[in-house]
Amino acid sequence: NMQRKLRAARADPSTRGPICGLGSLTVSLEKLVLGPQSADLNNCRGSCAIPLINGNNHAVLLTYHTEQGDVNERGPCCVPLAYDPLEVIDWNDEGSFLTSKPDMVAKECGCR
Amino acid sequence: NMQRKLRAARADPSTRGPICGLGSLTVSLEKLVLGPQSADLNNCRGSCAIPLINGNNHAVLLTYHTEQGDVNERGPCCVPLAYDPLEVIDWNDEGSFLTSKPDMVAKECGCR
Amino acid sequence: SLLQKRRCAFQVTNIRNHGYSAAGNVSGSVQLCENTDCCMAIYRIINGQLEVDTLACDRVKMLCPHETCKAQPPFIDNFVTCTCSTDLCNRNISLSP
Amino acid sequence: SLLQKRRCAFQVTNIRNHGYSAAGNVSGSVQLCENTDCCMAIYRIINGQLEVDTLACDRVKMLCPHETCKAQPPFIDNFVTCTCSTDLCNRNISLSP
Repeated sequence: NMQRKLRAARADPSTRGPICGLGSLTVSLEKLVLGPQSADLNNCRGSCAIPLINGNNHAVLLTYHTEQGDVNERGPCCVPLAYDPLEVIDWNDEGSFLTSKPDMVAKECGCR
Repeated sequence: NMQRKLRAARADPSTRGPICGLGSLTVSLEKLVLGPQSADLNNCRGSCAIPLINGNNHAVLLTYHTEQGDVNERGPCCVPLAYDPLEVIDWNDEGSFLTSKPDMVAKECGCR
Repeated sequence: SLLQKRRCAFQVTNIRNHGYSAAGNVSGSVQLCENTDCCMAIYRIINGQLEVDTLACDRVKMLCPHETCKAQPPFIDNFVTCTCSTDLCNRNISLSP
Repeated sequence: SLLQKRRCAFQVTNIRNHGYSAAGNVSGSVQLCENTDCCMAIYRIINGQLEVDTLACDRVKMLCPHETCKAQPPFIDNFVTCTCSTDLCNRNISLSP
Protein backbone atom coordinates (compact mmCIF):
# COMPACT_ATOMS: atom_id res chain seq x y z
CA ASN A 1 0.00 0.00 0.00
CA MET A 2 2.71 2.45 1.05
CA GLN A 3 4.87 1.16 -1.80
CA ARG A 4 2.03 1.64 -4.27
CA LYS A 5 1.64 5.25 -3.21
CA LEU A 6 5.35 5.91 -3.57
CA ARG A 7 5.50 4.24 -6.97
CA ALA A 8 2.75 6.57 -8.13
CA ALA A 9 4.76 9.52 -6.82
CA ARG A 10 7.86 8.66 -8.86
CA ALA A 11 8.27 10.50 -12.14
CA ASP A 12 10.48 8.21 -14.20
CA PRO A 13 10.48 4.42 -14.54
CA SER A 14 13.60 2.68 -13.30
CA THR A 15 16.12 1.67 -15.94
CA ARG A 16 19.06 0.40 -13.88
CA GLY A 17 21.17 -2.74 -13.76
CA PRO A 18 20.12 -6.16 -12.49
CA ILE A 19 17.74 -5.98 -9.56
CA CYS A 20 18.45 -7.52 -6.17
CA GLY A 21 18.61 -11.31 -6.35
CA LEU A 22 20.38 -14.50 -5.32
CA GLY A 23 23.53 -15.66 -7.11
CA SER A 24 26.23 -18.26 -6.66
CA LEU A 25 29.35 -17.53 -4.60
CA THR A 26 31.92 -20.21 -3.91
CA VAL A 27 33.93 -19.47 -0.78
CA SER A 28 37.06 -21.25 0.41
CA LEU A 29 36.69 -22.88 3.84
CA GLU A 30 40.19 -24.37 3.84
CA LYS A 31 41.52 -22.83 7.04
CA LEU A 32 38.26 -23.01 8.94
CA VAL A 33 37.06 -26.58 8.72
CA LEU A 34 38.50 -29.97 7.78
CA GLY A 35 35.90 -30.28 5.04
CA PRO A 36 34.56 -29.27 2.63
CA GLN A 37 37.48 -27.33 1.11
CA SER A 38 35.01 -24.87 -0.40
CA ALA A 39 31.26 -24.41 -0.66
CA ASP A 40 28.72 -22.42 -2.63
CA LEU A 41 27.32 -20.09 0.04
CA ASN A 42 25.45 -17.88 -2.48
CA ASN A 43 25.27 -14.11 -2.18
CA CYS A 44 22.72 -11.37 -2.74
CA ARG A 45 23.52 -8.76 -5.38
CA GLY A 46 21.77 -6.14 -7.44
CA SER A 47 20.12 -2.78 -7.21
CA CYS A 48 17.40 -1.78 -4.78
CA ALA A 49 15.03 0.62 -6.52
CA ILE A 50 11.25 0.97 -6.26
CA PRO A 51 9.51 -1.42 -6.59
CA LEU A 52 11.84 -3.01 -4.03
CA ILE A 53 12.50 -6.75 -3.99
CA ASN A 54 11.15 -8.10 -0.69
CA GLY A 55 11.15 -4.57 0.72
CA ASN A 56 9.49 -3.59 3.98
CA ASN A 57 8.15 -0.21 5.06
CA HIS A 58 11.50 1.07 6.36
CA ALA A 59 13.31 0.07 3.18
CA VAL A 60 10.65 1.63 0.94
CA LEU A 61 10.74 4.93 2.83
CA LEU A 62 14.55 4.88 2.90
CA THR A 63 14.63 4.40 -0.87
CA TYR A 64 12.20 7.26 -1.32
CA HIS A 65 14.30 9.45 0.98
CA THR A 66 17.60 8.76 -0.78
CA GLU A 67 16.07 9.05 -4.26
CA GLN A 68 14.89 12.52 -3.33
CA GLY A 69 18.49 13.62 -3.10
CA ASP A 70 20.06 12.69 0.25
CA VAL A 71 23.07 11.06 -1.38
CA ASN A 72 25.04 10.88 1.88
CA GLU A 73 22.56 8.56 3.54
CA ARG A 74 23.06 4.79 3.33
CA GLY A 75 20.58 3.60 0.73
CA PRO A 76 18.86 0.21 0.75
CA CYS A 77 21.17 -2.73 0.31
CA CYS A 78 20.50 -6.16 -1.26
CA VAL A 79 21.12 -8.65 1.57
CA PRO A 80 20.17 -12.22 2.54
CA LEU A 81 16.92 -12.48 4.46
CA ALA A 82 16.99 -16.26 5.01
CA TYR A 83 19.67 -18.92 5.18
CA ASP A 84 20.23 -22.66 5.09
CA PRO A 85 22.70 -24.43 7.38
CA LEU A 86 25.75 -26.24 5.99
CA GLU A 87 27.25 -29.49 7.24
CA VAL A 88 31.00 -29.27 7.80
CA ILE A 89 33.74 -31.21 9.54
CA ASP A 90 34.93 -29.35 12.61
CA TRP A 91 37.34 -30.52 15.29
CA ASN A 92 38.25 -30.29 18.93
CA ASP A 93 40.74 -32.04 21.19
CA GLU A 94 38.83 -35.33 20.94
CA GLY A 95 39.07 -35.37 17.16
CA SER A 96 37.04 -34.34 14.15
CA PHE A 97 33.24 -34.31 14.07
CA LEU A 98 30.39 -33.54 11.68
CA THR A 99 28.40 -30.48 12.62
CA SER A 100 25.71 -28.35 11.04
CA LYS A 101 26.61 -24.62 11.01
CA PRO A 102 23.60 -22.27 10.93
CA ASP A 103 23.16 -19.28 8.58
CA MET A 104 25.78 -20.47 6.12
CA VAL A 105 24.03 -20.50 2.72
CA ALA A 106 21.96 -17.50 1.60
CA LYS A 107 18.62 -18.65 0.22
CA GLU A 108 16.48 -15.50 -0.08
CA CYS A 109 17.38 -11.87 -0.79
CA GLY A 110 15.73 -8.54 -0.17
CA CYS A 111 16.39 -4.81 0.17
CA ARG A 112 17.04 -3.50 3.71
CA ASN B 1 34.11 -19.69 16.90
CA MET B 2 34.36 -19.31 13.11
CA GLN B 3 34.81 -15.56 13.62
CA ARG B 4 37.57 -16.13 16.15
CA LYS B 5 39.44 -18.33 13.70
CA LEU B 6 39.13 -15.73 10.95
CA ARG B 7 40.25 -12.93 13.21
CA ALA B 8 43.36 -14.89 14.00
CA ALA B 9 43.96 -15.34 10.28
CA ARG B 10 43.90 -11.60 9.56
CA ALA B 11 47.24 -9.84 9.38
CA ASP B 12 46.42 -6.22 10.13
CA PRO B 13 44.06 -4.69 12.67
CA SER B 14 41.16 -2.71 11.24
CA THR B 15 41.54 1.06 11.23
CA ARG B 16 38.48 2.22 9.28
CA GLY B 17 35.66 4.70 9.84
CA PRO B 18 32.73 4.32 12.21
CA ILE B 19 31.54 0.75 12.55
CA CYS B 20 28.01 -0.38 11.74
CA GLY B 21 25.45 1.14 14.10
CA LEU B 22 22.09 2.82 14.52
CA GLY B 23 21.63 6.53 13.84
CA SER B 24 18.82 9.02 13.53
CA LEU B 25 17.10 9.63 10.17
CA THR B 26 14.08 11.89 9.86
CA VAL B 27 11.98 11.04 6.83
CA SER B 28 9.11 13.06 5.38
CA LEU B 29 5.79 11.18 5.33
CA GLU B 30 3.82 14.11 3.92
CA LYS B 31 2.38 12.50 0.82
CA LEU B 32 1.87 9.09 2.36
CA VAL B 33 -0.14 9.59 5.53
CA LEU B 34 -2.24 12.36 7.06
CA GLY B 35 0.05 12.39 10.07
CA PRO B 36 2.72 12.66 11.27
CA GLN B 37 4.30 14.96 8.68
CA SER B 38 7.69 13.38 9.37
CA ALA B 39 9.18 10.79 11.69
CA ASP B 40 12.55 9.60 12.91
CA LEU B 41 12.76 6.14 11.32
CA ASN B 42 16.47 5.70 12.16
CA ASN B 43 18.94 4.08 9.79
CA CYS B 44 21.90 1.74 9.99
CA ARG B 45 25.27 3.06 8.82
CA GLY B 46 28.93 2.26 9.14
CA SER B 47 31.54 -0.18 8.01
CA CYS B 48 31.36 -3.95 8.26
CA ALA B 49 34.81 -5.33 9.00
CA ILE B 50 35.89 -8.23 11.18
CA PRO B 51 34.91 -8.41 14.01
CA LEU B 52 31.48 -7.86 12.45
CA ILE B 53 28.68 -6.16 14.37
CA ASN B 54 25.89 -8.72 14.84
CA GLY B 55 27.39 -10.81 12.05
CA ASN B 56 26.36 -14.37 11.27
CA ASN B 57 28.33 -17.16 9.61
CA HIS B 58 27.46 -16.10 6.04
CA ALA B 59 28.41 -12.46 6.73
CA VAL B 60 31.69 -13.44 8.39
CA LEU B 61 32.69 -15.70 5.48
CA LEU B 62 31.60 -13.09 2.94
CA THR B 63 33.77 -10.48 4.67
CA TYR B 64 36.70 -12.87 4.66
CA HIS B 65 36.12 -13.62 0.97
CA THR B 66 35.94 -9.98 -0.13
CA GLU B 67 38.87 -8.92 2.08
CA GLN B 68 40.98 -11.53 0.32
CA GLY B 69 40.62 -9.56 -2.89
CA ASP B 70 37.32 -10.27 -4.65
CA VAL B 71 36.47 -6.58 -4.98
CA ASN B 72 33.65 -7.20 -7.46
CA GLU B 73 31.58 -9.18 -4.97
CA ARG B 74 28.97 -7.41 -2.85
CA GLY B 75 30.55 -7.09 0.58
CA PRO B 76 28.64 -7.13 3.87
CA CYS B 77 26.28 -4.24 4.36
CA CYS B 78 25.14 -2.54 7.58
CA VAL B 79 21.35 -3.04 7.64
CA PRO B 80 18.49 -3.09 10.15
CA LEU B 81 17.88 -6.47 11.75
CA ALA B 82 14.88 -5.48 13.87
CA TYR B 83 12.19 -2.82 13.71
CA ASP B 84 9.51 -1.09 15.73
CA PRO B 85 6.10 -0.24 14.31
CA LEU B 86 4.94 3.38 13.94
CA GLU B 87 1.44 4.72 14.51
CA VAL B 88 0.22 6.89 11.63
CA ILE B 89 -3.04 8.36 10.35
CA ASP B 90 -4.09 6.59 7.17
CA TRP B 91 -7.34 6.97 5.25
CA ASN B 92 -9.85 5.22 3.07
CA ASP B 93 -13.25 6.09 1.63
CA GLU B 94 -14.83 6.05 5.09
CA GLY B 95 -12.42 8.65 6.43
CA SER B 96 -9.14 8.79 8.31
CA PHE B 97 -8.06 6.20 10.86
CA LEU B 98 -5.17 5.48 13.22
CA THR B 99 -3.13 2.45 12.26
CA SER B 100 0.13 0.86 13.33
CA LYS B 101 2.48 0.24 10.39
CA PRO B 102 4.98 -2.59 10.96
CA ASP B 103 8.73 -2.43 10.26
CA MET B 104 8.85 1.37 10.22
CA VAL B 105 11.56 2.31 12.73
CA ALA B 106 14.95 0.56 12.67
CA LYS B 107 15.98 -0.49 16.18
CA GLU B 108 18.93 -2.86 15.73
CA CYS B 109 21.68 -3.03 13.11
CA GLY B 110 24.02 -5.71 11.85
CA CYS B 111 26.21 -6.76 8.94
CA ARG B 112 24.60 -9.00 6.28
CA SER C 1 0.24 25.91 31.66
CA LEU C 2 2.71 23.34 32.93
CA LEU C 3 0.30 21.93 35.48
CA GLN C 4 -2.92 21.80 33.47
CA LYS C 5 -3.28 19.18 30.78
CA ARG C 6 -4.18 20.32 27.28
CA ARG C 7 -7.91 20.18 26.43
CA CYS C 8 -8.93 19.50 22.84
CA ALA C 9 -12.24 19.30 21.01
CA PHE C 10 -13.13 15.62 20.49
CA GLN C 11 -15.13 14.12 17.65
CA VAL C 12 -14.43 10.90 15.76
CA THR C 13 -16.59 10.05 12.75
CA ASN C 14 -14.90 6.89 11.46
CA ILE C 15 -15.97 3.95 13.63
CA ARG C 16 -12.63 2.21 12.90
CA ASN C 17 -10.91 4.94 14.90
CA HIS C 18 -10.64 3.39 18.36
CA GLY C 19 -7.10 4.62 18.93
CA TYR C 20 -7.86 8.24 19.80
CA SER C 21 -9.57 7.30 23.06
CA ALA C 22 -6.15 6.25 24.35
CA ALA C 23 -4.86 9.83 23.92
CA GLY C 24 -6.78 10.98 27.01
CA ASN C 25 -10.05 10.91 28.94
CA VAL C 26 -13.06 12.06 26.95
CA SER C 27 -15.91 14.01 28.54
CA GLY C 28 -18.64 14.90 26.05
CA SER C 29 -16.92 16.69 23.18
CA VAL C 30 -13.72 17.50 25.09
CA GLN C 31 -10.61 15.35 25.52
CA LEU C 32 -7.99 15.87 28.24
CA CYS C 33 -4.66 15.02 26.60
CA GLU C 34 -2.52 12.49 28.43
CA ASN C 35 0.83 12.85 26.66
CA THR C 36 0.76 15.83 24.35
CA ASP C 37 0.19 19.59 24.20
CA CYS C 38 -1.05 19.31 20.61
CA CYS C 39 -4.64 19.32 19.47
CA MET C 40 -5.41 18.01 16.00
CA ALA C 41 -8.16 18.43 13.48
CA ILE C 42 -8.81 16.49 10.29
CA TYR C 43 -11.46 17.81 7.94
CA ARG C 44 -12.56 16.51 4.60
CA ILE C 45 -13.68 18.60 1.64
CA ILE C 46 -16.92 17.04 0.41
CA ASN C 47 -18.85 18.83 -2.32
CA GLY C 48 -16.83 21.95 -1.61
CA GLN C 49 -17.74 21.93 2.10
CA LEU C 50 -15.37 21.29 5.04
CA GLU C 51 -16.74 18.43 7.12
CA VAL C 52 -15.24 17.16 10.39
CA ASP C 53 -13.44 13.84 10.08
CA THR C 54 -11.58 13.76 13.41
CA LEU C 55 -11.00 16.19 16.29
CA ALA C 56 -8.81 14.91 19.14
CA CYS C 57 -5.58 15.15 21.06
CA ASP C 58 -2.63 14.30 18.82
CA ARG C 59 -1.68 10.62 18.92
CA VAL C 60 1.06 10.40 16.31
CA LYS C 61 3.66 12.93 17.45
CA MET C 62 2.78 15.78 15.14
CA LEU C 63 4.43 19.17 15.37
CA CYS C 64 2.22 22.03 16.59
CA PRO C 65 4.12 25.32 16.38
CA HIS C 66 0.98 27.48 16.06
CA GLU C 67 -1.62 28.52 18.65
CA THR C 68 -4.47 28.28 16.14
CA CYS C 69 -5.25 25.52 13.69
CA LYS C 70 -3.87 26.57 10.28
CA ALA C 71 -4.12 23.97 7.56
CA GLN C 72 -1.58 24.17 4.79
CA PRO C 73 -1.29 22.33 1.49
CA PRO C 74 -0.57 19.76 0.24
CA PHE C 75 -3.98 18.28 0.97
CA ILE C 76 -4.09 14.56 0.31
CA ASP C 77 -7.23 13.18 -1.27
CA ASN C 78 -9.28 16.17 -0.02
CA PHE C 79 -8.22 15.64 3.61
CA VAL C 80 -7.23 18.80 5.47
CA THR C 81 -5.13 18.38 8.60
CA CYS C 82 -3.95 20.89 11.16
CA THR C 83 -2.47 21.00 14.65
CA CYS C 84 -2.39 23.70 17.33
CA SER C 85 -1.23 24.24 20.91
CA THR C 86 -3.95 26.02 22.93
CA ASP C 87 -7.03 24.67 24.71
CA LEU C 88 -9.82 23.70 22.30
CA CYS C 89 -7.94 25.35 19.44
CA ASN C 90 -8.94 22.56 17.09
CA ARG C 91 -12.58 23.69 17.15
CA ASN C 92 -11.85 26.15 14.34
CA ILE C 93 -9.66 25.65 11.31
CA SER C 94 -8.27 28.27 8.94
CA LEU C 95 -7.10 27.37 5.46
CA SER C 96 -4.18 29.15 3.87
CA PRO C 97 -4.33 28.94 0.09
CA SER D 1 30.98 -48.51 -12.11
CA LEU D 2 27.72 -46.68 -12.65
CA LEU D 3 25.63 -49.46 -11.16
CA GLN D 4 27.67 -50.39 -8.11
CA LYS D 5 27.73 -48.02 -5.16
CA ARG D 6 31.09 -46.83 -3.89
CA ARG D 7 32.55 -48.85 -0.97
CA CYS D 8 34.75 -47.05 1.55
CA ALA D 9 36.69 -48.11 4.61
CA PHE D 10 34.72 -47.15 7.72
CA GLN D 11 36.11 -46.22 11.13
CA VAL D 12 34.94 -43.45 13.43
CA THR D 13 36.94 -42.75 16.59
CA ASN D 14 35.14 -39.67 17.97
CA ILE D 15 31.95 -40.79 19.70
CA ARG D 16 30.32 -37.44 18.85
CA ASN D 17 30.43 -38.42 15.20
CA HIS D 18 26.97 -39.92 14.63
CA GLY D 19 26.48 -38.21 11.25
CA TYR D 20 28.64 -40.52 9.16
CA SER D 21 26.28 -43.47 9.59
CA ALA D 22 23.77 -41.55 7.47
CA ALA D 23 26.21 -41.61 4.53
CA GLY D 24 25.48 -45.28 3.86
CA ASN D 25 25.00 -48.76 5.33
CA VAL D 26 27.92 -49.97 7.39
CA SER D 27 28.97 -53.63 7.44
CA GLY D 28 31.98 -54.24 9.68
CA SER D 29 34.68 -51.85 8.53
CA VAL D 30 33.12 -51.11 5.13
CA GLN D 31 30.50 -48.50 4.25
CA LEU D 32 28.34 -48.58 1.09
CA CYS D 33 27.97 -44.92 0.06
CA GLU D 34 24.42 -43.74 -0.50
CA ASN D 35 24.95 -40.41 -2.27
CA THR D 36 28.59 -40.03 -3.20
CA ASP D 37 31.46 -41.58 -5.13
CA CYS D 38 33.98 -40.10 -2.72
CA CYS D 39 35.71 -41.89 0.12
CA MET D 40 37.30 -39.77 2.81
CA ALA D 41 40.04 -40.23 5.38
CA ILE D 42 40.97 -38.01 8.28
CA TYR D 43 44.19 -38.80 10.14
CA ARG D 44 45.79 -37.00 13.01
CA ILE D 45 49.51 -36.63 13.58
CA ILE D 46 50.12 -37.56 17.21
CA ASN D 47 53.72 -37.76 18.44
CA GLY D 48 54.86 -37.89 14.84
CA GLN D 49 52.61 -40.86 14.00
CA LEU D 50 49.58 -40.86 11.68
CA GLU D 51 46.55 -42.15 13.59
CA VAL D 52 43.11 -42.75 12.11
CA ASP D 53 40.50 -40.18 13.14
CA THR D 54 37.74 -40.97 10.64
CA LEU D 55 37.35 -43.24 7.59
CA ALA D 56 33.98 -43.06 5.82
CA CYS D 57 32.00 -42.10 2.75
CA ASP D 58 32.11 -38.35 2.20
CA ARG D 59 29.24 -36.49 3.83
CA VAL D 60 30.08 -32.86 3.17
CA LYS D 61 30.39 -32.63 -0.63
CA MET D 62 34.13 -32.76 -0.91
CA LEU D 63 35.91 -32.94 -4.25
CA CYS D 64 37.68 -36.22 -5.04
CA PRO D 65 39.60 -35.89 -8.31
CA HIS D 66 42.15 -38.62 -7.46
CA GLU D 67 41.85 -42.40 -7.39
CA THR D 68 44.10 -42.72 -4.35
CA CYS D 69 44.04 -40.75 -1.13
CA LYS D 70 46.69 -38.02 -1.38
CA ALA D 71 46.76 -35.58 1.51
CA GLN D 72 48.07 -32.12 0.75
CA PRO D 73 48.91 -29.21 3.04
CA PRO D 74 47.76 -27.03 4.67
CA PHE D 75 47.16 -29.38 7.59
CA ILE D 76 45.05 -27.75 10.27
CA ASP D 77 45.98 -28.46 13.87
CA ASN D 78 47.76 -31.69 12.85
CA PHE D 79 44.70 -33.07 11.05
CA VAL D 80 45.39 -34.63 7.66
CA THR D 81 42.45 -35.01 5.30
CA CYS D 82 42.16 -36.68 1.92
CA THR D 83 39.53 -37.91 -0.51
CA CYS D 84 39.56 -40.45 -3.31
CA SER D 85 37.27 -42.10 -5.84
CA THR D 86 37.87 -45.87 -5.94
CA ASP D 87 36.58 -48.68 -3.73
CA LEU D 88 38.25 -48.78 -0.30
CA CYS D 89 40.80 -46.19 -1.51
CA ASN D 90 40.69 -44.46 1.89
CA ARG D 91 42.42 -47.41 3.56
CA ASN D 92 45.77 -45.97 2.62
CA ILE D 93 46.89 -42.37 2.66
CA SER D 94 49.91 -40.79 1.02
CA LEU D 95 51.31 -37.49 2.14
CA SER D 96 52.87 -35.07 -0.30
CA PRO D 97 55.27 -32.71 1.40
